[in-house]
Amino acid sequence: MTGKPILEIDHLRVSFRIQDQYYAAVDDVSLTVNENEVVAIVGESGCGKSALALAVMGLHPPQKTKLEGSITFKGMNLLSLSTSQLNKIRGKDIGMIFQDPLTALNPLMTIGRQIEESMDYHTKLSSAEKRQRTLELLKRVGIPNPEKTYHRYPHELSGGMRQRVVIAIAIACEPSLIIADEPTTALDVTIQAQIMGLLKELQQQMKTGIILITHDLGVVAEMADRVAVMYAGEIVELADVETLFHHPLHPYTRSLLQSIPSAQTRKEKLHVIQGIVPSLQKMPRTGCRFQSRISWIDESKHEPNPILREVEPGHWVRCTCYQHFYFPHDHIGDVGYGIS
Amino acid sequence: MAFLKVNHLKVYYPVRGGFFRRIVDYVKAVDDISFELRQGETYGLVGESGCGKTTTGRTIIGLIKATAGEILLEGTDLTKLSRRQFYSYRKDIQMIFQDPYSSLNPRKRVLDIIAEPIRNFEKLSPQEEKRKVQYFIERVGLNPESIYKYPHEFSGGQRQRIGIARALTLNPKLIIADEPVSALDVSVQAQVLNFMKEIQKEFQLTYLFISHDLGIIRHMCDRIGIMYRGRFVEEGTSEEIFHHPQHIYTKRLLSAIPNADPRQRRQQFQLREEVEREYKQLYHRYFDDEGKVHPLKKISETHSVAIP
Amino acid sequence: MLKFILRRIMIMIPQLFLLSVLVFLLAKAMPGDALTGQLASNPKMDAQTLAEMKEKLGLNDPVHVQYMRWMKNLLHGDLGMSYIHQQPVNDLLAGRMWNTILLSAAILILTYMIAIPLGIISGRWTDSWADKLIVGYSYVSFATPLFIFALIMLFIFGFKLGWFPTGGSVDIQVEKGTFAYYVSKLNHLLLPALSGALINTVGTIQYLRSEIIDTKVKDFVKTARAKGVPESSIYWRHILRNSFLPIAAFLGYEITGLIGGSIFLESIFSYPGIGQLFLQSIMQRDYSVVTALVMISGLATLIGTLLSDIILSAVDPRIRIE
Amino acid sequence: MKAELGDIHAKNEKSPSSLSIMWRELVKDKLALGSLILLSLILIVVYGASLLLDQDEIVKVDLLDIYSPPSAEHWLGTDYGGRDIFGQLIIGARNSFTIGLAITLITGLIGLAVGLIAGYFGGVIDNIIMRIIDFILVLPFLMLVIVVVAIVPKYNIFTFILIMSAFLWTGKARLIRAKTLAERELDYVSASKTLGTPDWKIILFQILPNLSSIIIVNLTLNLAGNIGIESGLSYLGFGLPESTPSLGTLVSYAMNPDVLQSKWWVWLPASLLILVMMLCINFIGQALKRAADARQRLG
Amino acid sequence: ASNNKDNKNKQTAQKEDIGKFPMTVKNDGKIVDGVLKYGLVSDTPFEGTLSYAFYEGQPDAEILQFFDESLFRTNGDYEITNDGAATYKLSADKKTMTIKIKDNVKWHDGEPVKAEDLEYAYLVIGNKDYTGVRYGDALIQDIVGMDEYHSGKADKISGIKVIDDKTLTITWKHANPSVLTGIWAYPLPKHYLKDVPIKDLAKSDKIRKHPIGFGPFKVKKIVPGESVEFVRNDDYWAGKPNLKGVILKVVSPQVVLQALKKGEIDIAEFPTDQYLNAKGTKNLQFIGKVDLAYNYIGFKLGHWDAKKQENVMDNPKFQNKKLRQAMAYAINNKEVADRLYHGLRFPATTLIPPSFPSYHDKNEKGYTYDPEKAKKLLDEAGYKDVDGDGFREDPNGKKFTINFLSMSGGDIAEPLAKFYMQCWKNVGLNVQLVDGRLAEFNSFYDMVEKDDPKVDVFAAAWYTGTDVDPYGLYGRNVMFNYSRWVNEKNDELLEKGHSEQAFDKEYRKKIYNEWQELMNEEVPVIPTLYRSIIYAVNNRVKNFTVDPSSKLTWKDVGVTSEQPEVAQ
Ligand SMILES: Nc1ncnc2c1ncn2[C@@H]1O[C@H](COP(=O)(O)OP(=O)(O)OP(=O)(O)O)[C@@H](O)[C@H]1O
Ligand SMILES: Nc1ncnc2c1ncn2[C@@H]1O[C@H](COP(=O)(O)OP(=O)(O)OP(=O)(O)O)[C@@H](O)[C@H]1O
Ligand SMILES: [Mg+2]
Ligand SMILES: [Mg+2]
Ligand code: NI
Repeated sequence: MTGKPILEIDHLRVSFRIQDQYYAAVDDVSLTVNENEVVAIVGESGCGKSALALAVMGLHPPQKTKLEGSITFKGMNLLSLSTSQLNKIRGKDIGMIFQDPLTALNPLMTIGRQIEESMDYHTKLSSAEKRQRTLELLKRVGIPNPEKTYHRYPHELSGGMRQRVVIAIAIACEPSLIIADEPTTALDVTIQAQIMGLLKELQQQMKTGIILITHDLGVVAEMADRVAVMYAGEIVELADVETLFHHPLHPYTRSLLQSIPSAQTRKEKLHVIQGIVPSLQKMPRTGCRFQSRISWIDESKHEPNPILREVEPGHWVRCTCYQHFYFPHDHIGDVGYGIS
Repeated sequence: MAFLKVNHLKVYYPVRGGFFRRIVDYVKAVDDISFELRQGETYGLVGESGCGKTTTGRTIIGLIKATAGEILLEGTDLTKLSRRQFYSYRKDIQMIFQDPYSSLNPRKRVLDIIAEPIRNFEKLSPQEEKRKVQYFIERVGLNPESIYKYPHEFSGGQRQRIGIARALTLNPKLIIADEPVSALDVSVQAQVLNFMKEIQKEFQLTYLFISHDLGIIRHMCDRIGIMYRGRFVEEGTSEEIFHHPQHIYTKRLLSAIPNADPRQRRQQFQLREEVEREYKQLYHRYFDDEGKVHPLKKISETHSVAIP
Repeated sequence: MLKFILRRIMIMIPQLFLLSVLVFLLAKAMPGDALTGQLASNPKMDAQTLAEMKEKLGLNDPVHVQYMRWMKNLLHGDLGMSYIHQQPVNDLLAGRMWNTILLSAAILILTYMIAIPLGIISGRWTDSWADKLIVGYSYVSFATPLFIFALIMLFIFGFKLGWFPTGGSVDIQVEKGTFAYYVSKLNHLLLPALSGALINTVGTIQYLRSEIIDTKVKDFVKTARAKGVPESSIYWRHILRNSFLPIAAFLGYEITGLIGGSIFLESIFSYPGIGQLFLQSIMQRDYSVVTALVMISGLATLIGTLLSDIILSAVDPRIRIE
Repeated sequence: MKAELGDIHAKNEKSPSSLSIMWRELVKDKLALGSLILLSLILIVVYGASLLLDQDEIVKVDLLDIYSPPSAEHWLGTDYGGRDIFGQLIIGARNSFTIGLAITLITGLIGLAVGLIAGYFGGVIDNIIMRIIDFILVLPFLMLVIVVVAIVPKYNIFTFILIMSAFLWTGKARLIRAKTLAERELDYVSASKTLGTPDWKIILFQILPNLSSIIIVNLTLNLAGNIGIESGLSYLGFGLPESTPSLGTLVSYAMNPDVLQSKWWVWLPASLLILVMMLCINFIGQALKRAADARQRLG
Repeated sequence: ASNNKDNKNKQTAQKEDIGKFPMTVKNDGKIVDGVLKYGLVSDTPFEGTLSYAFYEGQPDAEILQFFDESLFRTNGDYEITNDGAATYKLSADKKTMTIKIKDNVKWHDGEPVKAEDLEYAYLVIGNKDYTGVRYGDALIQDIVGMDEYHSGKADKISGIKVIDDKTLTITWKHANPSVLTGIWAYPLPKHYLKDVPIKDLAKSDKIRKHPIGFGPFKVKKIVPGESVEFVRNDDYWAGKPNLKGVILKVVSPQVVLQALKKGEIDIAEFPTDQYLNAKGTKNLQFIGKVDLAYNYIGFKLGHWDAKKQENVMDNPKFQNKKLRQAMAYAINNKEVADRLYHGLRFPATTLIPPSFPSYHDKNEKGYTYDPEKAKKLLDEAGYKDVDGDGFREDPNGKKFTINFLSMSGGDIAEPLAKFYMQCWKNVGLNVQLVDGRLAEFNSFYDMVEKDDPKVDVFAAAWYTGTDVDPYGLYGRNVMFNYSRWVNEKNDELLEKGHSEQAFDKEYRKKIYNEWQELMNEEVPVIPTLYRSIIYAVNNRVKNFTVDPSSKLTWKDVGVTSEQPEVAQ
């Protein structure tokens, strides 16, 4: 079903400069996205999902960020390209969908112009053709009255409409890879469902690869082919979607799945993950980063330098602690004192 | 007897315009809703964005003036009270806010934040006050030492608990929780939800729980009201709503919830399409000519639906 | 749109009315009148004639009578007579106002011509040496009083280098309406306008700079980058247009500032305009001119703010004027 | 999943002791720290020396000593009245700084009160206040100041401060109103309301502390502008009386072309002093601004 | 310290003497046909009321001199002569003057200047619709029938008779020698202006945009407020002017020197305070003379009774002559003149300035600085420091504070006022500024005119005009007698000064000497400084003069090269 790899992220490290020191927000991440494949990245806020996505797009401010490793897209290392070379790829071969559809659109430009803009630089179409194509795109993402919407401004559209426009921008040049950073988080459930349907449909039509960033496991379950779970800048587990949901291994993945209330089943109590994600500067750089949050597991059960291991074909897990992990009886045991 | 009864509540926001910035129209944020809460239960209010959930909550607690209708708290109509009279009812209703960041004043120590209502309503010596604050802070599972800290030194979940502690100091009977966890990370969200359930028992609280996340609503609520454009489309027990939804809008809402089982993906998509088709087809049966919802009709002791 | 403008004008009326009362009372509260100290420069005068003239000018009437009379004339578009100039204020202003409008417009244009590139450079390449230079310049000119700067400019460019004429608004020897006439007018305008603009521009530069720094990190800029839009177009199409909005919004108040600044420039460059006229009229208690000028500059500000709003609504689709 | 990210921001954005953050930011920025030290030095010298100097002695006319260039007796020479420039510079700096500070504080205070009330209560009150402010903004400032100065009989530092303040508070009121409007929407204000806290307490003890950093920044930057504020009026002849030396008066001596060209000691020191003080205050203000705005912070 | 100061005394003493200034430019070159550029030094634009009957500001007068003039020329005493465009003859009783306009005197439009034009000027000024200020002139009001005409009872002035086209007579109620200096002899072109109602004259284009006169130059173009272009009037009655034309433009005092140095202007009245700096500029000559003005310090001795139209001397504070004299002795005008004005002003000795050479009493020495004498006089008058605070108390032992009102404006105002106060302090008088500051022009005159009780002593200046008669400033019935001093002897002398008898110059001189002596004895006002007026003139200019007795006029002024000289 999925084809050859289009994006290969290899030992990527993204570090931000804070007070003259660099701190890695994405630490040694390797990930491959194949043609026609949806790879989901999940994890708590601040674990580095967006940082990863922006690194692929080359959107980090160069003065403040250090990028190490390599990102190979169709044989080119994106990290070594100049901005103008990148500009030939961005928007054309890689499209991006941002989380907040209001702020992601220029308030002073008509919808039509914003969609056409990427064609300006990547195609040689005449303006009439561009307009034609834009109207098609608008129709394709399910906007009821494309002609009218073409001349509208972002603030005149509802959230769901705006997100459709953002998607239309991303697919304007039929990219082979789409990066969607939390595309539905700002939306209502019903609209979220529509957008997900739309994305899925487009993806199947165009056979693109998608990196889908989200924290909503429901969305992951519905959309993804493979899932990478990130914690504190690292991928802690990588597996195809069914394996991940039905045989999760890493303690973090398992805890996450346990802590979500679901509309389908009803539990008396939810599982709670102790503590909080350490901030970038306070993050331990050696040892298992999840260690502090499963304190009831003996320290010796963690690897000193945990690596991502393929435990089954296609199923990768970091650290050995998963073999020893169990849920404690007292679920609210976390309500401990102190702040980490 | 109902503990809180909302009767034909209407809240309209004026829309100004025209030559002299006169009121030319109203946004009917809440347009004639009635429901009641019983002592000790959790009542869920669900609906899409902008349907009037927050407005309802804030009107009950008195932050927004009702345009019409009554809000009866144990028989007293809160909308008819003067500011002064309302003051004494303040204690009975408290609120947990959506955003744990903006709902705690960043410039105040936890002690001052939690003591604020105590200072307003009781005259306590500083020692007593501190003891009381410490009691509550321990009750919400925080270190008593932390009363000298500032909000930014806490995580989102902890902050939300500070907010809850503040609400609890007045011994309220009703707590309105407006999306109390939607700003929180999944893992932290669980903490707060568990905790809310726990204190409900302990303090005999009644919750009006507002959320758009049906998973959470299902987890928390005994009874649920579904809102659409300022009106109720359906009201019933959790069981009824989730398993026997009657209104087409409810069905649509439920079908939109992503299924956390990847194996069910296909079915879920199909179901959604079906419901969508049905929604389009039957739209006119469920909504009147102006696209408004019909008045609620009881179809069982606990279950009402807005059908003509 | 028309309705909006009408509404704004309706709001302006009470404001102007209030302004008129205020300025009238203030004018009357000033010690002395147009005839005070007459004799110091005119040795042939006697008390009766003086009293007679006062009576003729209506200076002996109660204030409210004077106000009503003034107001009545004002409503007929008559700003009264200037005692000092022995000329209707309308005629007097007709000549002077044009000069000041020209000067202000030139300053405004130059201000933006200077501020926009500098602001852009400074905002785009923050912390570069160019930015530091521009920020430095803006601090220095912030601290330099306009009149000193204008004098220095006049000495350097007018006298030392002789690039510009040193006073007046036009060369008397050129024939009105000819091409040379307009060139001469422009030539006389340039130095005062430049002096004004170089000082005036600071606020705009700083504003633009911080706006650009703010806009630079907005999400839609990221979107544009993700579309593969080249850096230069990102600035022109996305960042700048958004950054200009607050500047447009300040246009109205800018105008008040210009009128204030013209007082200095006009007297240094002997450029007959209303700023200088104002000063002179205050000194000589030429009330009708003082009140007229205050009213006019109030009106100008009001129109300026109205203009701001209209421009803003034209540029910013989020602000709709119905 | 915004919580923890927000947490980190929040930590920086609204720390309890904005003062300590401001201080940290100041110390970190070498330029600002240098400015602070320099400014303090200047102020100590100026205020210290002005206690020792006898103002009457300084403004005493000495016709034997007109326009003498700097010498041992007159460090910075004398002006056309034979008055010591150095002494005038010190006293002038003190006066100008005091004026700037007083205007800044008064306008700050009025702006704060009006802005808070308008912003917090909104509605009709806000409407009325905003109309008044709009009106004042429309007034031709310089023109009216000139008219008012001409009217006031006893014109001295005090009246000058009052007159200027009467016009200049509006900008601050607008700023604070806007900030208050934004702050009012935050839930902690709603929380306080639901907890039965009276409005005035909410304004003073809840909202005000949160505006403190922006107020401090604004006032600092304003102070810089207000120091030279009387120089323009002095030029027009509506500044302070000469018996009250000020930097603006000294600078405006430069309008005499002879002084401008060949008697630099009269006006240049004052101009430089204004410039230096403004720069110092500006640099400090910029650092404070960074402290108040997490995004621009140096670290 | 005084030693020290003496040293510096030498350093900075750069004293000028206006008496040594040439009054006429020196230039031996040959006149070429050129255009002169005249700088009108003013920091405001000129008003442009270009008519002698209507103008008010000094700038307008400077413009008027090029294209219009009086029918009479004057001598060194500013008395009319028969060299001008008209000749005059006085009747035996000195009450009627017959004026005969020369035949070749023509308005710029070619119409001859007629007797009715002069009559018309009087008819305009006397008219009740007239908007200007000239009617205040006592000589105009004194014309027979003027009152009737002014109040509208008559439609002609009976005292003015047009004899023929070129001749008219004017009859006054009183014989007054001032007619010789003060007669109004500026005709208005009746044929040109008569269609404009008098009340609209001042604002009409005929006066503001296209004024005509009969002077040496015609107005070609006016840029309102800033410049005027004149061209030669070939038909000028006194002959063809030397200059092809004149360009007049407003120059602000701040840049006048630069403009002169650069040759942008040829002539300008030069601000005296910049003279030191300008002195020695290669391309310029400076000429100057004593101005028709003096500065004084006045004592408020009473108030003006507006009903009775007379001064009442009822303020006891300064009635003691010795106190006034002491205050006059206490001030060091020499120092002020030398230091602040570099000699371009000099100590005044009497109330008639030396610019009236025939009437100024050179023997009267006035009050020279003598603090010891001042102290002695004060002691004598009973003003003694009884409580030892360094200030004298009044004879009753009460605190004695003098409130001094001084006008702001110009650089020097403040140190000047301060200096006077210091001088008085030196003799033990406690002098305070009214309101603690200098008063702005309007407040100053407002207080002085209304006899504000806050004011005890004030420093002011009078511009005398060309008429020597001091009645208008010191008479019993004139409001401008600001000190409100009245004295029988004074009344008598002033009356005699402008009586028929005073047509005898010697007699008049004697009377005015007596008056000057009286005023110095009584000191209702202390004359402080005489002023001078200087012009900066480019080297290429020839025949320009400020000498009132010179026969040179604008007709004679010429340039000796096409372009002005430029300072390196
Ligand atoms: N420009 C930056 N400078 C410094 N630190 C940054 C920057 N951008 C992100 N970070 C930090 O890097 C870490 C990863 O951030 P990132 O935005 O990738 O998280 P995320 O997983 O996308 O979270 P969210 O779900 O909230 O979007 C966070 O700790 C964040 O604070
Ligand atoms: N202050 C206000 N003025 C005018 N209209 C308002 C105001 N507040 C809310 N509204 C409008 O009232 C309606 C209901 O708003 P409300 O905030 O109650 O919805 P909600 O259900 O809480 O939505 P969300 O899920 O987005 O919080 C919306 O259409 C909103 O635009
Ligand atoms: Mg993110
Ligand atoms: Mg809400
Ligand atoms: Ni581990």
